[in-house]
Amino acid sequence: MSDEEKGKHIVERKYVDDSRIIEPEKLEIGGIDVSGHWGTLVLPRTIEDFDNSMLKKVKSMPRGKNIEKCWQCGNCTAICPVAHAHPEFNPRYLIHIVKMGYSAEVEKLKDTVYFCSGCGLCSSVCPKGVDPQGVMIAMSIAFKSKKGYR
Amino acid sequence: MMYAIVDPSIFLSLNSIAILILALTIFSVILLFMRIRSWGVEFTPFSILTSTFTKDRFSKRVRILLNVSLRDIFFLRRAGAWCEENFHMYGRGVLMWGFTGLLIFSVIGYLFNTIFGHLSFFNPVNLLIALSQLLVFSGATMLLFRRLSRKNIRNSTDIHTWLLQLTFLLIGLSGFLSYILSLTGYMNFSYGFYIMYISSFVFFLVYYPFSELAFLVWKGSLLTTESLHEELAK
Amino acid sequence: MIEGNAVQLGKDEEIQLSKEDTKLFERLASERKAKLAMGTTEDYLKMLDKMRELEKKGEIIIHHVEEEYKPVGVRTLSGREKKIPTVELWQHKSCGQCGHIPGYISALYWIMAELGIPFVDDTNQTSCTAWNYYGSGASNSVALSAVFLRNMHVAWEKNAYPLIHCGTSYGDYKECRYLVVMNEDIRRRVRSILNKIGRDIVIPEELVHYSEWLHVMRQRIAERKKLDLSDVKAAVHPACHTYKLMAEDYTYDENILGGTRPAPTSSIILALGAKLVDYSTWYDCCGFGFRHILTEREIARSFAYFRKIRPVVKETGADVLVTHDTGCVTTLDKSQIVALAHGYKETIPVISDSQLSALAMGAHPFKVCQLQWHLADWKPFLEKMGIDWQKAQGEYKEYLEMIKKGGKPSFIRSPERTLSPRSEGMHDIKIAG
Amino acid sequence: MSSLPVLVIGAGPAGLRAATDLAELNIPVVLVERRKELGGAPIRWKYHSLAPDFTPTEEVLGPMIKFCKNSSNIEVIEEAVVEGYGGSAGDFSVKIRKINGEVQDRKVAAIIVATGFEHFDATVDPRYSYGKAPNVIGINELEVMISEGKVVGHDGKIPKRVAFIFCVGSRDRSTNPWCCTVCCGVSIKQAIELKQLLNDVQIYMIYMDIRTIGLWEKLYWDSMEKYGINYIRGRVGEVFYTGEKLLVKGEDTLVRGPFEVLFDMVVLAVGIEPGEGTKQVASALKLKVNEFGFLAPKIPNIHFDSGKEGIFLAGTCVAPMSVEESIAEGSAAAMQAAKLVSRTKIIV
Repeated sequence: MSDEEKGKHIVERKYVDDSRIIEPEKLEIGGIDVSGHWGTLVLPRTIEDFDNSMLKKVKSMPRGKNIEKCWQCGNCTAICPVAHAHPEFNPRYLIHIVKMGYSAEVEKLKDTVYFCSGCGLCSSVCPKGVDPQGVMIAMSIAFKSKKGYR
Repeated sequence: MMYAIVDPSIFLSLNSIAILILALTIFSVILLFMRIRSWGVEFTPFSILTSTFTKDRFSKRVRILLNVSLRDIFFLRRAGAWCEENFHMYGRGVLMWGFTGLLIFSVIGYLFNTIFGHLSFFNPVNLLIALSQLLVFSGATMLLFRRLSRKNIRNSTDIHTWLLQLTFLLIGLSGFLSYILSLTGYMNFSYGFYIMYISSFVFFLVYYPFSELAFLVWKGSLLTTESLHEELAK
Repeated sequence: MIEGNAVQLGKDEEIQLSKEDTKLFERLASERKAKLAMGTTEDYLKMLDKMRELEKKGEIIIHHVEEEYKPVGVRTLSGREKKIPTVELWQHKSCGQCGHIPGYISALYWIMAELGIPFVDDTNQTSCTAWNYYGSGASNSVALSAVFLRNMHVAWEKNAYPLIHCGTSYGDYKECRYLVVMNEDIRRRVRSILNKIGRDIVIPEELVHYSEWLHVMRQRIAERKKLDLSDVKAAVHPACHTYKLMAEDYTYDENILGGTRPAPTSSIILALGAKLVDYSTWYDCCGFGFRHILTEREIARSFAYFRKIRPVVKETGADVLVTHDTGCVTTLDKSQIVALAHGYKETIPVISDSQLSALAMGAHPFKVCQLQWHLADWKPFLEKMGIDWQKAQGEYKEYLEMIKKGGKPSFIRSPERTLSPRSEGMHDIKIAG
Repeated sequence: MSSLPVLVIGAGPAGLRAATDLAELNIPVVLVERRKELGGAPIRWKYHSLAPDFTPTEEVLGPMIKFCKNSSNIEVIEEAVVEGYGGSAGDFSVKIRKINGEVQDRKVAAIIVATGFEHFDATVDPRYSYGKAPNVIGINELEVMISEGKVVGHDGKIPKRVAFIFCVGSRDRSTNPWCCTVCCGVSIKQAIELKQLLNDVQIYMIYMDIRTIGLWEKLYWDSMEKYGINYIRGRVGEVFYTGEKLLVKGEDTLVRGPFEVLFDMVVLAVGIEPGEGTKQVASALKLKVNEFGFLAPKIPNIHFDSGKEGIFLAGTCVAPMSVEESIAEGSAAAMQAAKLVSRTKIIV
């Protein structure tokens, strides 16, 4: 079932992430067909764990080692020319979710890391020497890594 | 004679250079492959070949691939679109165009040379090679100038970035100078720069799998493959 | 905060309490204060004072918890003592109760009959109309208050003390009482409505939820216990509308979970000798009270399962989830089914505290507690309590057959009342004018 | 030397410094301490080391304590409180009552009040389950554990995942509205020590703002860069004991998402409150108290000036502050007292 079709009976559908709705094509309870919205479930959005496996992977990359210095000031996003055009690409946020290990959020946003044009402005303004540009490289490799993160 | 003429063909014929470069290119491709594999990722730039050369809708695949790579990369739609200054974007563009030209025309030049004998200096192929070298030189200069002129960017630059850009600069500069000097008759200087040109190119081939360029090649091919799949899905 | 026995409420206000009360007051108030950041205890106590003032002026009648109702004192969150009447109760039923979980009310009546407590099961009761809470649109305050006072007046003229079964009615009435007492305009408009049906403003001194009644009766119920519950692990879901609307007025007890959770229901489980378990989402709604039960069933159902059922089962491994409101039992029970069909494994029977007490006292699981209405699997739970459900099911089938053949169904009847209805308050339900 | 002594109330960092300085100026001192031991909060709660440089507490307070005990200019009265006073600057008479009931009247020239603070009692705030759930401890308790070199849970297990919750009992309208200034730095210092002690522990700092003022900032940077300590911006709504672990319910405001994560240990950065001693001395000396319960200086920017001639204030009884600031304030108050003593001598 496509994402738009899922949970279309929920009145406030637009506030619910696609990934949180489970609505199988066919659902039966004791011989009674409850497919569609009768059988829809909406998963909670609570963060339940800090998974640091992704962070380890990023840190093992040559230019990703500085990720731990980040204190979330937002200078990188402020100056990033891509972020101004594409709000879904936010280097500060990517660094945070990888650092904390919010796996669902990483899963949702991991492809945005390829928006990075590699201009290096972020690294030039970072007050803590995180080298966000390098971290973005490390992340884009880590996200595709087979041993890393699923 | 005031200067000892060092004709490289004395110890290195054109053919042997070509063989050396070809061998090194293959070597460097293997290095690139190993380097990318060392990151632990599944995707390599060679995956682009496997996803293009399948029987299913082959011609459409090739068409999309050409379209995407030309538009997104060669004409800078994606590769340069979000550089915050035009200077930076064109620096990258000029370098890329020059380098691509250099590769293509060098191969053509070599083939012409082998088929038709030695080409004159004013042969259009040689001119195009020289122009490409000039472009590589200017592109690298632009990029280096940008990096050097701004203190914060200068301070946060990795040694590998310096090295890579410097290599490009050397390739462009030495190649172009070698050509100009041979026109004006300073053959020994020309030969000197020619050796420099070849050596820096050799260095480049061995070095680039370990530089940032490997990532750019990887990311570029990854994005191209993804756009290919996207277009196909439509 | 404390100067001797006086508790400072506002800038120039203080109330006198005994030393012990003062201590408890301060502790609870500070706990509450930290929980809600800005407590409303002050306003609540002011309202009670104002109520007595209005009575003195003759503006309203207060339905006092007289000695004849044999009251028992409990402590509310505000630290104040609340009188819970134990006999002669006017049963204020809940709208969804009879339709969804009839066992909840029949079990309560059965317990009262067993204990010899007279009660009035009046047909002359209206819905409190606070259903609107679930639609995110409480009806207008005058109408809500009028319905509240109308029901209270009926109880008063029957000379029985109202015992509210429904959490929503209970919460709504507490809020309406606050409005009627504190706002002269509402009072005036409500009175004109009530006068049209020949009634007047009668405000009960205490609004009492049936779970509070079970709380004070827990020792007497435990004495009558016929089953051993020591193997049973029970978790409690307190109903939001009972303890979050006018939170100051609900019962808390220092000896029950350190006074940090509402005391009723937890207390009855402890009194019956079962193991009480606590879980992390104890404060969360069952999923019913969101307006989603009306408009967003998918979300209500998911919330009930993922925020309540799953944590309870995973964290505690409880045998039963006990609660004290119609909506909660219904939602928690019925919402498990879809999740089970999806392949989730966690499931737990959900019953009301009255059903649990009645079962422990030896009530019939089907004739009285009507467990056949419950969807989640209650068989393992009954087995753990030592009830032979197969035998009981057989008996129930026979009973049904008997009725089908024209036999007489059995009813739960109230023991004889000792109080007679108020003569001066008798009105015909005729709309005057 | 015939001048009257100076009375110093409280033998914490500020009081000890004031007494030491005065004694070194050859001014006699009466040092009154409510407890049995000298040293105040750092000794009472067995602080292992002091922020920002991990200086052992002993190194900072040891010399002062030793000096005060041995100096012939200082008379130490332990387990005693000041109950009342009369007279005026230069010629006060004070009543000192010992715990055993013994009362002595003394003449003093000046009074320095350095009665210090208490840690916030987290049982007041039920959100954090302090006192109810095991393994929920205050920074003061953790400090003791670190001093003993053994950080374990109630069951003797070494914690694997520890949360520090900042601003407990501070910057919060329902408890204490002020900022305690030092808890951020102290918590971070402890987190680093914990990391050094238990190598593979994961530490999460749940904060609303990090206020590592001045040079303490280094602690904050080091904790991230050298020790990999994680920072979550947000507040905690509830700590729930599952019978095994502590479920911390909070929000990460940077991702705008609620989290419910299990921890082995929760450390509350309990704030600074004006202690019992401060309350007692305020009523005994009839000092002005500000809206927060701290002693109010005449001008908020000049801490030592109590507004009463001859009575000087120093340390955390005036406002929350670090040990280094307390020591400086002790010196400052001593200087004021010395000025007064020398002036009265000339007049006499």
